[in-house]
Parts: sequence; structure tokens; C-alpha cells
Amino acid sequence: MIRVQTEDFDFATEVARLSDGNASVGGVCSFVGLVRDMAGDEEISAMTLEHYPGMTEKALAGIEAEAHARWPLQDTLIIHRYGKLLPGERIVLVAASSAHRDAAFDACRFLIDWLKTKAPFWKLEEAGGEARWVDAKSSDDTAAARWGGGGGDKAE
Amino acid sequence: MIRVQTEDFDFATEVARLSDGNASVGGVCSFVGLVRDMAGDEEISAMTLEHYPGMTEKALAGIEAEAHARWPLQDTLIIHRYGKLLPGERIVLVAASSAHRDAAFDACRFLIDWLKTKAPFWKLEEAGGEARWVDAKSSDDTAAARWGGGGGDKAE
Amino acid sequence: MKIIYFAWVREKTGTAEETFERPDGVDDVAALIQWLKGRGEGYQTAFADPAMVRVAVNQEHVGVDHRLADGDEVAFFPPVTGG
Amino acid sequence: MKIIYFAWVREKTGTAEETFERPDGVDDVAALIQWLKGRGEGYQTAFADPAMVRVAVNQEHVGVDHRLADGDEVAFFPPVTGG
Repeated sequence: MIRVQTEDFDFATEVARLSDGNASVGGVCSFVGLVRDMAGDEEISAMTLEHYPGMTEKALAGIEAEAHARWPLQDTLIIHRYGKLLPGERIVLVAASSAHRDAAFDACRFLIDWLKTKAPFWKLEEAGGEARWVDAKSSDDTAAARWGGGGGDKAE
Repeated sequence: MIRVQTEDFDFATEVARLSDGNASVGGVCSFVGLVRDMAGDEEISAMTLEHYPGMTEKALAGIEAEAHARWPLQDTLIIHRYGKLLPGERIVLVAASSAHRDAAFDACRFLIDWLKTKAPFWKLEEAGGEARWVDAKSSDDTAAARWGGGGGDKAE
Repeated sequence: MKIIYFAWVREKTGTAEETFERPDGVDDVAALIQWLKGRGEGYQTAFADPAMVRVAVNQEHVGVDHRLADGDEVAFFPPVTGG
Repeated sequence: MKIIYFAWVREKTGTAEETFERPDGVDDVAALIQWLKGRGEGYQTAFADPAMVRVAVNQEHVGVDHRLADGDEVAFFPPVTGG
């Protein structure tokens, strides 16, 4: 399941859905990304996420489908917020459930790694009264590349 | 933080503690292990976890300390239940929070991998009216070995 | 065709979205970028370093050699930074 | 010394916990296992395949060559299966 929304989500309810009523699930791995209060040595007052409606949903559904093609999963979940967020607020939740923990861990990490280089979101950071677009990190390209099969938002 | 208990835990509350009031946390990775309803092609009716009071807490505290020595973490959590559990019930929760997701993922997986070979818990499975002790899996030894530094419950 | 701009590419072009007939000779993304740069200083600044701009056609990531068809939805944006 | 048994090791020895003075010559874990096997059939069955039994002394995993001291807490158990 994927969701793109401005509102916050209920972490426990969302993650519970990946195993509720399905006792063939042996493990659920989840990751929550939060707005940090610092960027380098500068204090962040807010973060605004812009996205590309339509393409975002397509990209996330594609990433989810790829995870299911690669691992024996019971279920997966991607929730990504957009709009203005404050430090400490949740940005994203990814989760995967499987009979075995290795698949759950690998798939969960794959979801966030691919999302970070393929899903059309952009962060605008506010610090010291100024707003600036966050630069993409080469470490995210490296993280995505370890899964093979597709060069992120660069030409494929 | 570590806890060894018979009662269930509130997943959201426990995981939220790893980032609440600390906006330097960029990501929280968590893993929940559940009792599955099948072992091979046999239906499981219940699972009883025995442990070694005293040593369990020491072992878990040692695993947690090792995670903090290896990664820049804000916080970690291990909750492990014992006693009689039914299929679908939670057995264990491990979680790690960090400024960056790679440390959170690695540490979370390390916690469960080491726990599975070092913490003194034993599973008694009930299936078809019989109870039998679950055999240790060599895949768990392999998973723990990838982190180096200690051969599980075998002589070190 | 419909052209959409996001993040700082939108701010530099000063345009969020525009629709026009595909100009003669604009057969691929590279040609479209060249053509857009002729539209004014904002566009020139936005596309000054082509390595910094990503492209999606009909909501799929593509390279600058991607062939364009009438009615395509083309989006230009910086490298993504979600998650 | 205090000896504790867990899981099927406990079931086979028929003993959860016992306390006695360290016998003469029982200087390490291997010697203790040998001595315990002399205590009856249940113990012999429990320690029949030493590779299947793990040991902790004073709540730390050790090998069978670990030296024993008076007052040690020694635990025998199968490979762990938690998580």
C-alpha cells in the first residue's frame, strides 16, 4: 500500500496492518524518517516538501512492486508526507512484513533507498530566516546503487 | 533500554521513545518478531519461551552496548517476552534511532542477529498435541557472523 | 505538450506549468531544453548546468536523448530529495 | 557451586538447579560434565552429544576448557533460539 498525504499518520495502526490477522508473518521491519533540527551546524526551523502529484504515486507503486518481485513478502507500506513540516515531525514511513526477518529487513531498506533517489519529492529547508532547496546526497545514490537495477532519477 | 517481560508491549509508545523530544534523530528503524502459525508444514498451536533470568538481562545489555560502540546511535531498545504465546503474538521488539538511516538500519539488524545467537532464550513449540524444543538455525549463526566479533553461544 | 517545473527549476523559470504545441524540430528532450533556453533569462539560468536538471516524460524518468511525441507531459526538476 | 539446567537439558537431567561443593579434580567445565555424567542415566543422555550443549559460567558464555572456581554459577543449555 502507498499513501501520499499532508497529514501525519498513526505509526502503530499502520505497521500493525502488515501482520494483523496473518499469522504467517514472522517479522515486520519498519523505518520512520523525521525532520531533523540541524543541517550541518545550522538550526532548521521548518521543512517544506514539494512533490509531483501523479508521478509520485506511480514511482512509489513501482518501487513497492519491485520489492515484491525481489523478496517473498507478505505486505509492504510506504507513506510519504508533503507540505510544511517542523523538526521532530515524521516525513516518511516504510515497512515490510515477511515470514523471515532477512527479507523484511532487506525489503524495508530497499524501499527507502530507492524512494530517496526515484520518488519525485524535493525538500525546501528554512534556516536563519532563509529558505533553500536541499541538495541531493551522493550517499543516497550509492545506497540505491547497491540494490542494482536502475539509476534513480538519472537517465536509465 | 532493555526489558524482559511476559506481558505484551505498546509498539507505538515504545518506538516513539527513541525519538520523542530529540529532533536530532533523523530515522528510527524497528523490527518486531511474531509467533508464526506454521513450522514447516505443521500447524503451531502455541509457543512457550523459557529464559535464564539474570543472564538474559546481562546478555541483552551487552548486545545493546556493542551496538552503541559500533554506530553513532541516539537510542536503542530491546524488549523480549517469555512465557506462553499464541500465533500472531509479538515475541520481540528491537529498534535503533540515529541521525542517519544507515546506522539505524545496521544497528537494528545487528541487535536482532546477535540476540538470536547470544541471548539465553529457548522456544518450546506445541503442534499436534506435542511439545518440542525448537532447534537452533545455522542461518542465525551465519547472520550473526556477518557482524564479526563473537561466536554467539558457542565458546568464544 | 505540457511542461511542468518543480523546486528550484520552477523558481528559476518563473513558471510552474505551461502548455504549447511541440515546436518544429524539437524531437527529443535535449532539443526541447535548447528551445526553452531561447525563451528568456530565467530559462537560461534554470538550464545553465544540464547535469543538475532531471527529466520525466509522461511521469517516467528519462534521459535527454528521449524522443518526444505530441501531447507528452514533460517535467523538469532537480535531483530528488525525499524520504 | 550452583548448577542450572535449561530447556531439554533440564528435562533430560530431571533437574532445574542444584548446589554442591566443587568435587576434587573438577577444575574445568569438561571435567564437570564428565563428573555429572556419573550421576545417572538422565545426565548421560543430556550430555551424550557435548556439541549440542552450551555452557555459561557466572552468566557468560564459555567453552568447555573454562576453569572453574568454588562458588561459580554454571548453566547448561541447548543452543539459544530466542528472537
